[in-house]
Amino acid sequence: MGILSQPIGVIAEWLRNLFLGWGLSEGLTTVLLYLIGAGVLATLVQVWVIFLIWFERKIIGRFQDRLGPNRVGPYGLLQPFADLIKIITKEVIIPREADKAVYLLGPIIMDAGVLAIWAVIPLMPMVGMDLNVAALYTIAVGAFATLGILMSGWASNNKFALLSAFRTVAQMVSYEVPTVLALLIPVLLAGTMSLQGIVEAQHVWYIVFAPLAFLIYFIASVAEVGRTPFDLLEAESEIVAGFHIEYSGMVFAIFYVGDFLHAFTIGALGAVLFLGGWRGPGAETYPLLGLLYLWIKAFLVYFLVVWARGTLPRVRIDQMMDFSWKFLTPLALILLVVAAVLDHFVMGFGVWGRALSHFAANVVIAVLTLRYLDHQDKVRESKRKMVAQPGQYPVARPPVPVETSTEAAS
Amino acid sequence: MISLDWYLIVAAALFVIGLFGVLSRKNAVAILMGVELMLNAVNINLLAFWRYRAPTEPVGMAFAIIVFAVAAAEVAVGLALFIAVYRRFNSVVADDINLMKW
Amino acid sequence: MTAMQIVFILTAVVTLFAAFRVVTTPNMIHAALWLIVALFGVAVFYILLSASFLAVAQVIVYIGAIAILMMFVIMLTRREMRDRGPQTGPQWKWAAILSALLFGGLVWMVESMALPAAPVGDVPESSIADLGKALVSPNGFVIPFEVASVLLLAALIGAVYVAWTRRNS
Amino acid sequence: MPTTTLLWLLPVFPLVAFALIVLFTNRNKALSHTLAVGAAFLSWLGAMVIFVRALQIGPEALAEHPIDSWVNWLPTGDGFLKIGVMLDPLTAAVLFFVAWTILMIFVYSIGYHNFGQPEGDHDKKGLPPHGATIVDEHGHKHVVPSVEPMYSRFFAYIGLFAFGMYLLAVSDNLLTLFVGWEIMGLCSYLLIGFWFAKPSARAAGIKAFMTTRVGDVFMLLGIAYLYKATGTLSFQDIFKPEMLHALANVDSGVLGLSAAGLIGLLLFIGTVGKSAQWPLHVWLPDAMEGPTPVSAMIHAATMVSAGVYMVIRMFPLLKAGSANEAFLSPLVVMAFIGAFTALFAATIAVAQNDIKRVLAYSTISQLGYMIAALGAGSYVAATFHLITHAFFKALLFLGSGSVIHGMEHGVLHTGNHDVDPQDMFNMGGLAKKMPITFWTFLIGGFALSGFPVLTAGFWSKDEILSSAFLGGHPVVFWTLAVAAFLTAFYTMRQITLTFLGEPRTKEAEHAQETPWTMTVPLMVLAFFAVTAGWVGIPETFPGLGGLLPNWFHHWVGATYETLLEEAHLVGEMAEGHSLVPLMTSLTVSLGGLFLGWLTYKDVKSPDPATDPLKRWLGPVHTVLQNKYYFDELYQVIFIRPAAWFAEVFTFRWVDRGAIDGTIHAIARAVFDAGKALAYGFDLPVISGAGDLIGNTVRSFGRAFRVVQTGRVQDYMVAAMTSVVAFGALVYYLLVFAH
Repeated sequence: MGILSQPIGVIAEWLRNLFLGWGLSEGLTTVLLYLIGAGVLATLVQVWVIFLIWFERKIIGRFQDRLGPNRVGPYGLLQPFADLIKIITKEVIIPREADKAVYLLGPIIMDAGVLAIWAVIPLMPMVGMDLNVAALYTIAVGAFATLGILMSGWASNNKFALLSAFRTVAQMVSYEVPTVLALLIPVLLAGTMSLQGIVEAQHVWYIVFAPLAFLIYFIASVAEVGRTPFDLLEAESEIVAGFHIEYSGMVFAIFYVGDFLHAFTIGALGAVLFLGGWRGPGAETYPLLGLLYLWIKAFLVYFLVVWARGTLPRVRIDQMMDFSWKFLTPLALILLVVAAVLDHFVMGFGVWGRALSHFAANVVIAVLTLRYLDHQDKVRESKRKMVAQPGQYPVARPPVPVETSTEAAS
Repeated sequence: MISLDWYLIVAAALFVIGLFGVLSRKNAVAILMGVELMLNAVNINLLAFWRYRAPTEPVGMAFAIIVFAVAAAEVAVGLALFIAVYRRFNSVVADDINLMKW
Repeated sequence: MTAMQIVFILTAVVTLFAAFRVVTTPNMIHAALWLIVALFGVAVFYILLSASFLAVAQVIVYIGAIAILMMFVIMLTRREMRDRGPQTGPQWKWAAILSALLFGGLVWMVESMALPAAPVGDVPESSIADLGKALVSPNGFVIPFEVASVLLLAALIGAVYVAWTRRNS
Repeated sequence: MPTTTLLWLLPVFPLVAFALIVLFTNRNKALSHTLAVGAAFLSWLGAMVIFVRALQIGPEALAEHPIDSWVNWLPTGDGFLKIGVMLDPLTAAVLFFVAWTILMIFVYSIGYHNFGQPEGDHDKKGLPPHGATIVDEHGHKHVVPSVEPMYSRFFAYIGLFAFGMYLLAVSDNLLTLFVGWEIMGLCSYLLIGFWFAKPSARAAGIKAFMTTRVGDVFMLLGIAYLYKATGTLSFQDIFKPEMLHALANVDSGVLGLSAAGLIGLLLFIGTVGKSAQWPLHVWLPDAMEGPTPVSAMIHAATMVSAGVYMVIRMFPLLKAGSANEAFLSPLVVMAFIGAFTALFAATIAVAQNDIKRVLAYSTISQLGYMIAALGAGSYVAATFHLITHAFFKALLFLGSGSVIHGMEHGVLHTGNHDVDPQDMFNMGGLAKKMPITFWTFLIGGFALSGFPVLTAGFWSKDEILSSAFLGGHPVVFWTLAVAAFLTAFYTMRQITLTFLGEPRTKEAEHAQETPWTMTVPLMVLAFFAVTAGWVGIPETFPGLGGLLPNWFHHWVGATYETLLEEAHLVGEMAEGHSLVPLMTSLTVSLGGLFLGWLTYKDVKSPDPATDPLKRWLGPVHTVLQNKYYFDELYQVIFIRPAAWFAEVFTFRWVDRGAIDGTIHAIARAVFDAGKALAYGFDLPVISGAGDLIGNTVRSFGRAFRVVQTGRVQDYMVAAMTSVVAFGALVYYLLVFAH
């Protein structure tokens, strides 16, 4: 039982003995160990965000043909620390007429929701809480992020914040559906909901099995995080800064961290579900390698997120809703059904046979979808030529602000 | 070890609290919340009995899931109704919606 | 007093207190938040009953959907931030009496019944798989399952229709 | 196809045609007459097939076992009224001439109603066509006959008529027969009143309908009595020896008649109405108001023979009814009424100038012959004359129609519309103008007047005369002889006035031969008018006798021969063939013809006053011309009193005075009673009670309505309380009850 083969296990064992040596009871020890583990994990990932911030600013800078942070420290590596110090030293402003408790709870709950996802992510072999419903669990705790934003948006007693809160709710509730459906496909293929099990089942990465599912998962979760092109909840040009318009100082920092961390968490989850998690040469024997692999893969996905942010413009609210309900959800449903039926038949084909048949099915579906899409375009074009008048496009009613709802009613 | 009656009593408490809410609150949404509480109490009972009496059969869980579905449907329709009612009466206070009054 | 019991009692206290606040607090948003807490407590109860799947489902369905929708509606159906005045109707006394009576009766019933102190056995590893199979097996719960799905569909359509605003009217 | 099916189908085709025309093809003339004629043709085909099959079977076998088929129709208390068809020798013979005449009529109608001619200039529905003006290529205006405005309707009517006739012919029981009978009555009404815009036509239609109705009522009585007495209406059940005996031996208590006698008499009255016997003959001449000789001959030559057919059909019953030599026993009555009618009508016919009316009266008198023959007990002779007469009378009617058509053509040519194209004095010399019509008409006329040896009429008449003579009815015999003489006379008068000599009017000069659709039927019928007689030459006839077997006698005779023998109803018929009737008929026919020609050969003026007969007879002629003032007589005896009865007695006194008075009195009494009750009882007691209850309820409601607060939760509180209470109770019962 070497430190290399089971790093966490060794440390845990040592701590347990230490506590028992202090004469604490068995149950209490277990609870303590859980607490310590959770604390360590949470702290590490949040500290890791500091690097993420630098990374993202750098990448975006490059995308926009700038240098990005480059003054403080080598390559501006220390820039985030400077920002950190600045933001910590700022005053935490709580507006009058704000619902204080909720106002303060909001960011915490959001951050907690993001952190809670990390509880079930298998960092390396035999590590991580192996929950047998982990896949669902991630979605469940994802709801807390929504909740946090909603709370803060409402508690700020600010119309922009409230608008943003509404948008957030609409957006997240509607994008949870395709996320779950896409996420069900790896579960289906692996036959288990535990992420550890899913990782172990991926002798061939599931992105080969279900590229479309990965795509849907990616888009939907980007929308859930609320990053560009789906960042309607903090659309600067429309609702100044959205739900965190009133926040400042440390409290705002928590939002900030939560946001970045959520993005990276998506990367990690995507890596675990579709890119084989910690799998890689020699990962079983040297689990730390697995951690490394996972990190790299997570970074890949995270890079995609940043890339999208750097390139794509923001979508309109009605386009966003339509995209979820009229395109992603049906497509995900079709994929799920096809995968289930197909898997039933190709079970016996061996790993690669199975993978390739699924892949082929995905390709076919992709082609059909594209054909359908440009058919739709043609139809819309002809309509536009026919009658050129406003109201032709389905404009979803924007969420009714509190003040104007009375007029809407009367 | 926890015995079954603990769960039952907690469930009963949750249930009566929900009932009180249903019977006493003015706001329709609050009434709906009370209903949710009652449903959850029911679910606790179902699962407790399942756990203590027949853990090997999925009966209890199946029932609970059906209850979930019912609750979801109820909330969806209920809230939609409240929206409509609010458009009409400008209020969701149950007392204001008393057209059926003598 | 084992750890489990401690956890149970804590959860129970939190849950019931939250529930109590739900039905008493004058601020609807707070009520909704308290409701979330209560529901979360119930989810914890499910975990204690080693029904992890249902616990997660509880969180997704109730907290992720129902509670948030409720807050949504609450925000949509009010004019100012806080509700002035008491939120309980004049009939609250009756309600209280009735609830108290009912609670007493239930407790008395529970106590008067001979109930097992411990589960008859452990939940099998494959309980979730069993549940899944049972839900779709013809000699299981396929009929209720389908009925529930139809109910949900009907609710979906009904909700959309009811809340629809006819623009031209 | 089995014979029964054919029998069933015979009436169906025309009915279908009728329905189709009325419902759908009313607008399309060609389609309509195609349907009608097609249906008639199908029925004719079926009838012919049946006839041939009947020949193959042979009379005895057929008479012994008639082909019969029936279905239940109306459930009565213990049985069913049936609809059925039957084929026995009589039916076969009747079907033969019915089929031919009807087909001829249909074809003829096409031509007569000017199919293919232009629409009239100012023709109106309900009026005869007035002719249309057309301009030929030279620009000359011509007035030509115009097509009948109600062409399709006419074919629908005669289709219905054909249905009735076939139904009557094939029916196997009195009820079905009566149905067909009444349908034909309706048709005659419709056809006589076809041009309903003419008041005379309307009146004639009503007259015909009412008169025949008088007879029908009695007939219905007879049928009812028969049904009551025997419990059946089927001929085969009735014509069983034991049944006949039973009927013959029951005393009806009327005029000392047996049941059979009374029934027979009643049925015969029906015939009197239908076949226009005296005293119910008055409708037939007026029926000539009917649009065309076609409809005229429908109910003059064909329909009226239905009456005779019926009595022939019922002959065994009549015979049985006359078994006891009661005064007024049916046969006696028939013999005398028939003979009288024959003479009576003949005398009238002598003085008529309307070509159709002459034929009408001659029809009446010929029917009289048949009835008389029946009365004399020779139903075979009656049948024989029935058939031959049907042929040559149809021929004559169609011929007269052709003549009238030709005359109308002339009238249209000259445009002088006050010349009556039916008045024989306006004609003359048409033989050259319309030869086919002339020759066929001549054949028909000779047949009617019984021109010796050649024509059918001679044989049938001779048979009747001899049967009357040998049957020991000298009075009947001599009456018929005189009638025969008159028949020959007026027939020749008609022919002479119409065809011979010189045209007496410009119209006659411009008369024209009619289209083939009219002449072809004439020729066909002429053929039968000659040959139909040769099937019934008596063996005992000097010279010719035995050259041809007396097939007809053998055939029709077979129908009731065995039956009558079994029932011991064979009348005493002196055997042998006396020369007296033969000589008589020879003399009367030839003499009549010669005298007629002699009298009228040199009538020159179109003025009816120049009728030589008028000069000789004077006032008698006037009487004859006015038909013995029978119409006026009935006017005074029946119609006026009836009108008075209806107007004054029934309407004024009974209805207005008695009934209305009573009703008003009752009404007033009830009204007062009601008022009294209303104010004395209803308002204070009932309404009071009602108000009391209402008020009580309302006050209760007012007291308790506070419970309904309209707050959901109050209701919920109540509901939950009750639920809790109930649950507690249940729990208590479950746990502590045991």
